[in-house]
Amino acid sequence: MYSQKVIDHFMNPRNKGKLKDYDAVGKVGNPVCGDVMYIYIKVKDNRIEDIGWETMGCAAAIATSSMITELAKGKTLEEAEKITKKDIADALDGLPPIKMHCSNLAADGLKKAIENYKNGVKK
Amino acid sequence: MYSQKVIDHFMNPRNKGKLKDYDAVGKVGNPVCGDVMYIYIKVKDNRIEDIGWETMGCAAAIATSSMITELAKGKTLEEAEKITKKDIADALDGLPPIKMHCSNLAADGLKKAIENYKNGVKK
Amino acid sequence: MIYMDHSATTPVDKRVLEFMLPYFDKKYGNASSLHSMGQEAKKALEEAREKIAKVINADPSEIYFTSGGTESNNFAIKGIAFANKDKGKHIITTKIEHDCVLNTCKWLEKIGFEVTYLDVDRYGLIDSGVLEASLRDDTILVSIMHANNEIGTIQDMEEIGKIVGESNAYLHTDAVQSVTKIPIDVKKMNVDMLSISSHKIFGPKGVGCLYIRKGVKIDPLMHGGGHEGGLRSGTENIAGIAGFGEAMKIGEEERPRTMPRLEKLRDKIIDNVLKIDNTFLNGHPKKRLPINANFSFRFIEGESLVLLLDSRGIEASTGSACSSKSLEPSHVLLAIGLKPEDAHGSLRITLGKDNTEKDVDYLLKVLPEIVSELREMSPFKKDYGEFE
Amino acid sequence: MIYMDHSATTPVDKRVLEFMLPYFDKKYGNASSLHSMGQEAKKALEEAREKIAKVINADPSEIYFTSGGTESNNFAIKGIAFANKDKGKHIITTKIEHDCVLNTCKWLEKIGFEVTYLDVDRYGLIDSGVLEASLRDDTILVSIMHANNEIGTIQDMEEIGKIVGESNAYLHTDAVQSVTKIPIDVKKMNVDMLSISSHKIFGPKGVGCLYIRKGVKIDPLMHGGGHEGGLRSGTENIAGIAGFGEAMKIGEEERPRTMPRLEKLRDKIIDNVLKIDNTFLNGHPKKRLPINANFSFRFIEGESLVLLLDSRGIEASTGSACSSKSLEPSHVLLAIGLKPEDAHGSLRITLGKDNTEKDVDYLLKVLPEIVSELREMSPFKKDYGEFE
Ligand SMILES: Cc1ncc(COP(=O)(O)O)c(C=O)c1O
Ligand SMILES: Cc1ncc(COP(=O)(O)O)c(C=O)c1O
Repeated sequence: MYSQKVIDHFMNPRNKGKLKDYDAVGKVGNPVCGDVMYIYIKVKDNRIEDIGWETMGCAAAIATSSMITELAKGKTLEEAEKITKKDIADALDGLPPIKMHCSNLAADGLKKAIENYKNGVKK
Repeated sequence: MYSQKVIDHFMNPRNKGKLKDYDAVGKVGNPVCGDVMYIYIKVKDNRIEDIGWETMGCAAAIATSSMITELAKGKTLEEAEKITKKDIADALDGLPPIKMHCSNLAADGLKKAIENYKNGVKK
Repeated sequence: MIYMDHSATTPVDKRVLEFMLPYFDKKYGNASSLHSMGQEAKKALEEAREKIAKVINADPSEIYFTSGGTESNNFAIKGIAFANKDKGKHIITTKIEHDCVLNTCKWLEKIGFEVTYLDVDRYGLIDSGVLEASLRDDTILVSIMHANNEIGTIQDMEEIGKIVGESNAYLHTDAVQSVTKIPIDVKKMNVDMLSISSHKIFGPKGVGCLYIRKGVKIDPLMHGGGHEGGLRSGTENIAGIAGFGEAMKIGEEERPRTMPRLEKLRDKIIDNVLKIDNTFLNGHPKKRLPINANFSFRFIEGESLVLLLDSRGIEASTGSACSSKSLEPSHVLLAIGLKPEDAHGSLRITLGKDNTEKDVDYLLKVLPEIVSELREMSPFKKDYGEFE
Repeated sequence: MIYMDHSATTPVDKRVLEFMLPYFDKKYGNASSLHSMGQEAKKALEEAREKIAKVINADPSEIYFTSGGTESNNFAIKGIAFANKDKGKHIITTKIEHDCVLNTCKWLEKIGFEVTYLDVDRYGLIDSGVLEASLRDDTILVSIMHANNEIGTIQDMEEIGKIVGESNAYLHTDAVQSVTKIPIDVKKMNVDMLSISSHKIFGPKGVGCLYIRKGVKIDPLMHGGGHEGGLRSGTENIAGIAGFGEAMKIGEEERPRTMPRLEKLRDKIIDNVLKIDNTFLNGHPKKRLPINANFSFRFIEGESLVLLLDSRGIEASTGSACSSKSLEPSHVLLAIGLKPEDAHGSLRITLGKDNTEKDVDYLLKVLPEIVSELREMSPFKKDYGEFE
């Protein structure tokens, strides 16, 4: 069902956990649907210096949370904003079609975090 | 499906064949239904001295033809007339219910032969 | 691997497989054939029928072989509906039936039947008063499952049998999960039809049966060559049926020893898992299958839980949306009043005769670790905060 | 025993059985389960689907597993009927279909559909002009079997596909007897649905499939958990399906070698059996399955013939009433114009890959002896006399 990469990121998630010292957070999803993702960013010189996450969700949700941290770290906010669901899925060697819709929230979460950062909203 | 006795009488039918010298014959059944039985009798002193048969039909039809010869031989006409389908089936340790209806013609055939005999009809 | 998903399916018992083997390539006849090979197949068929009838206190002629539980349930419900549509078009069932009952009912609604779906209480039990009140003159069928596949709750079929027995309706029960776990007696239960599936009882997949009480007016689901007294056509799966019969026999013979042992293990699981905070048991505390435990762990999602358990060598299942083809969380967990988020966080453990105390101890070591790993990753720790 | 009843059923090929075995008690998962055991089962399922699709030139996603030929035919016909009843209620089939098609159609007539049963000629072929003339605006389905199970006659499916392709109706064909005997290509045939049964091709009993072309509007026969893309629910019979896939693969791979050999043996049988007087061949002299020979022996009855053959070690079948559950002689033999008495005296020999020239020689020695034994017992020798 899942690619080896998804399994790897699910079993050994990168950069998991809330950042101790973050500048903004993007909260997406809803417990009613079974998937909630909080993406935390720390920004320095317009770049994502550090990124962390908290996720309740299926293996795909956890793996995409993990993957976005690898894709976004070090990127400028403008570059990071452009990361799409497809980029994440591709980097994970694909996701089951059903999971593209329901669990691939990380790109939205990051966008929301950046938006909050730009608007000076921390929580 | 069939009892051992049916199989025995089917595989080793007794008294098969048309009697060379018969007094009457009872013809029952119809090729359209798949079963036809000719029962030939030779009568002496009101007794069935000899009996033979020709049958086109299934194993039950052949076995009942064979069995009636054993039941009827040596009996008086009055005794022989009383042989029922059930007597034949019982003597064969039973027949599948479906075969009771469609292939157990021997009792009818014998009755007809006796009737023809009494009416002086040979053919 | 430690397999604890026996309500999903079971391995074929070695003795059952042994029993089946000759029917694949040696005694392979078609039971309708006149020749020896055919008659030998027919004998195997009738022996299996007798074994099964005995377990449920039916007559062998009342056992109709099918391809499994799904077919048995489709057959029972559609068969009664079509054969009795002139008598009435009303059917009663419950909200916690297996999908093969619910979706059959929904299809019948589409083509003109009317279906009442009974509510259940927080334990998964129907209210017999409500059942009685729901029966109408034009009710042709009541279909209520014996034991639920997710939460293990066992309905009081004898009481239900009494109530429905006083109406004009036929009574069907889906006993796929209960047979060989608890005693079954079609006469005591007063049921007209009862569904069984072989692969839930250490028999092969792709076989099952429907008990149909003599005299019930029912249409076939499979029309054809007139097998099974004309009610279920199709060349009989002799190897499968022989295995199914043997599995029933063994399962019922060993029930008195196996089930008390598994029930004790199951209780050990429940007692210990409930020590994990924000965790609760789904289903009835007492009226439940001896092999079933079903929990909700708040703040985590079931698919992740099942996959992490799998990675540590334990196979179980969940009522999370992610595990279903419909993308909805378990309709059973919702029907007993769980919030969707708690249904997503559910875990079903179903034991089988090969499970040992050692297996259970290992589960009890690993499960709390995994739950806390997942909770560590989760944004929620004590409540769903702004989402509640 | 020399088994010559391969159109009734076949033994499971040793290699197929070998392939199936692990799925009973080792890889026994439920293909819907998330855990490893489940995913392994799912893999076996998809591999079988690919093997089967390849043989008939379909896409794997167009293969829906069922419990056999009977279910596939019921599914195709009822599924189209219910899903398209607003478009029309007219169905066309033939008088020589398998009972599972005919009795499904009769049931549909009972609940409001209209069915045309096409005649066939003395060889068992339909008239394509009559088919064309029978198609109406409200015809939703045409179901015509590829090769007949009794007389082996093969219809020209490509021509039929062209004719039905120009109408609004879907086209279904029952290929239970033809697959792995002659080439099958669903695209060339232009069929929308095609039925296959595993136990006719050296696979296990209780498995089959329906090919359903993408986009066909069809209702499930088995409602439930949403297996097989929602069109056929029920826990998948993995061992059976794995075996079925392997049997299809092997059967198709070996077809180019096996079938010419069997055809030659079959021709030897026909040539020699026809030397018996008052004997004739049923079915088409050329357009027939390579494994099939069907004779009528006048003045004798088929059950007796089959049982005596059996007692001498040869297993075959007959179209006599005695062999059927309906007590009518074969509807196929009647449809090609045989008198009932000649239908009663029929014998079907169907060869399989294990049959040898020695088997055939033995048959050719024994059969004439038995025929003359039975004729000796028969009241009829040259004609049916007063009965004609
Ligand atoms: C309660 C219940 N009913 C019916 C079924 C369907 O049985 P099967 O898998 O044999 O089609 C199942 C299992 O899936 C079940 O648990
Ligand atoms: C032509 C044909 N169609 C359908 C069937 C039914 O298939 P199954 O025996 O798998 O139900 C058969 C065999 O019995 C057959 O010969």
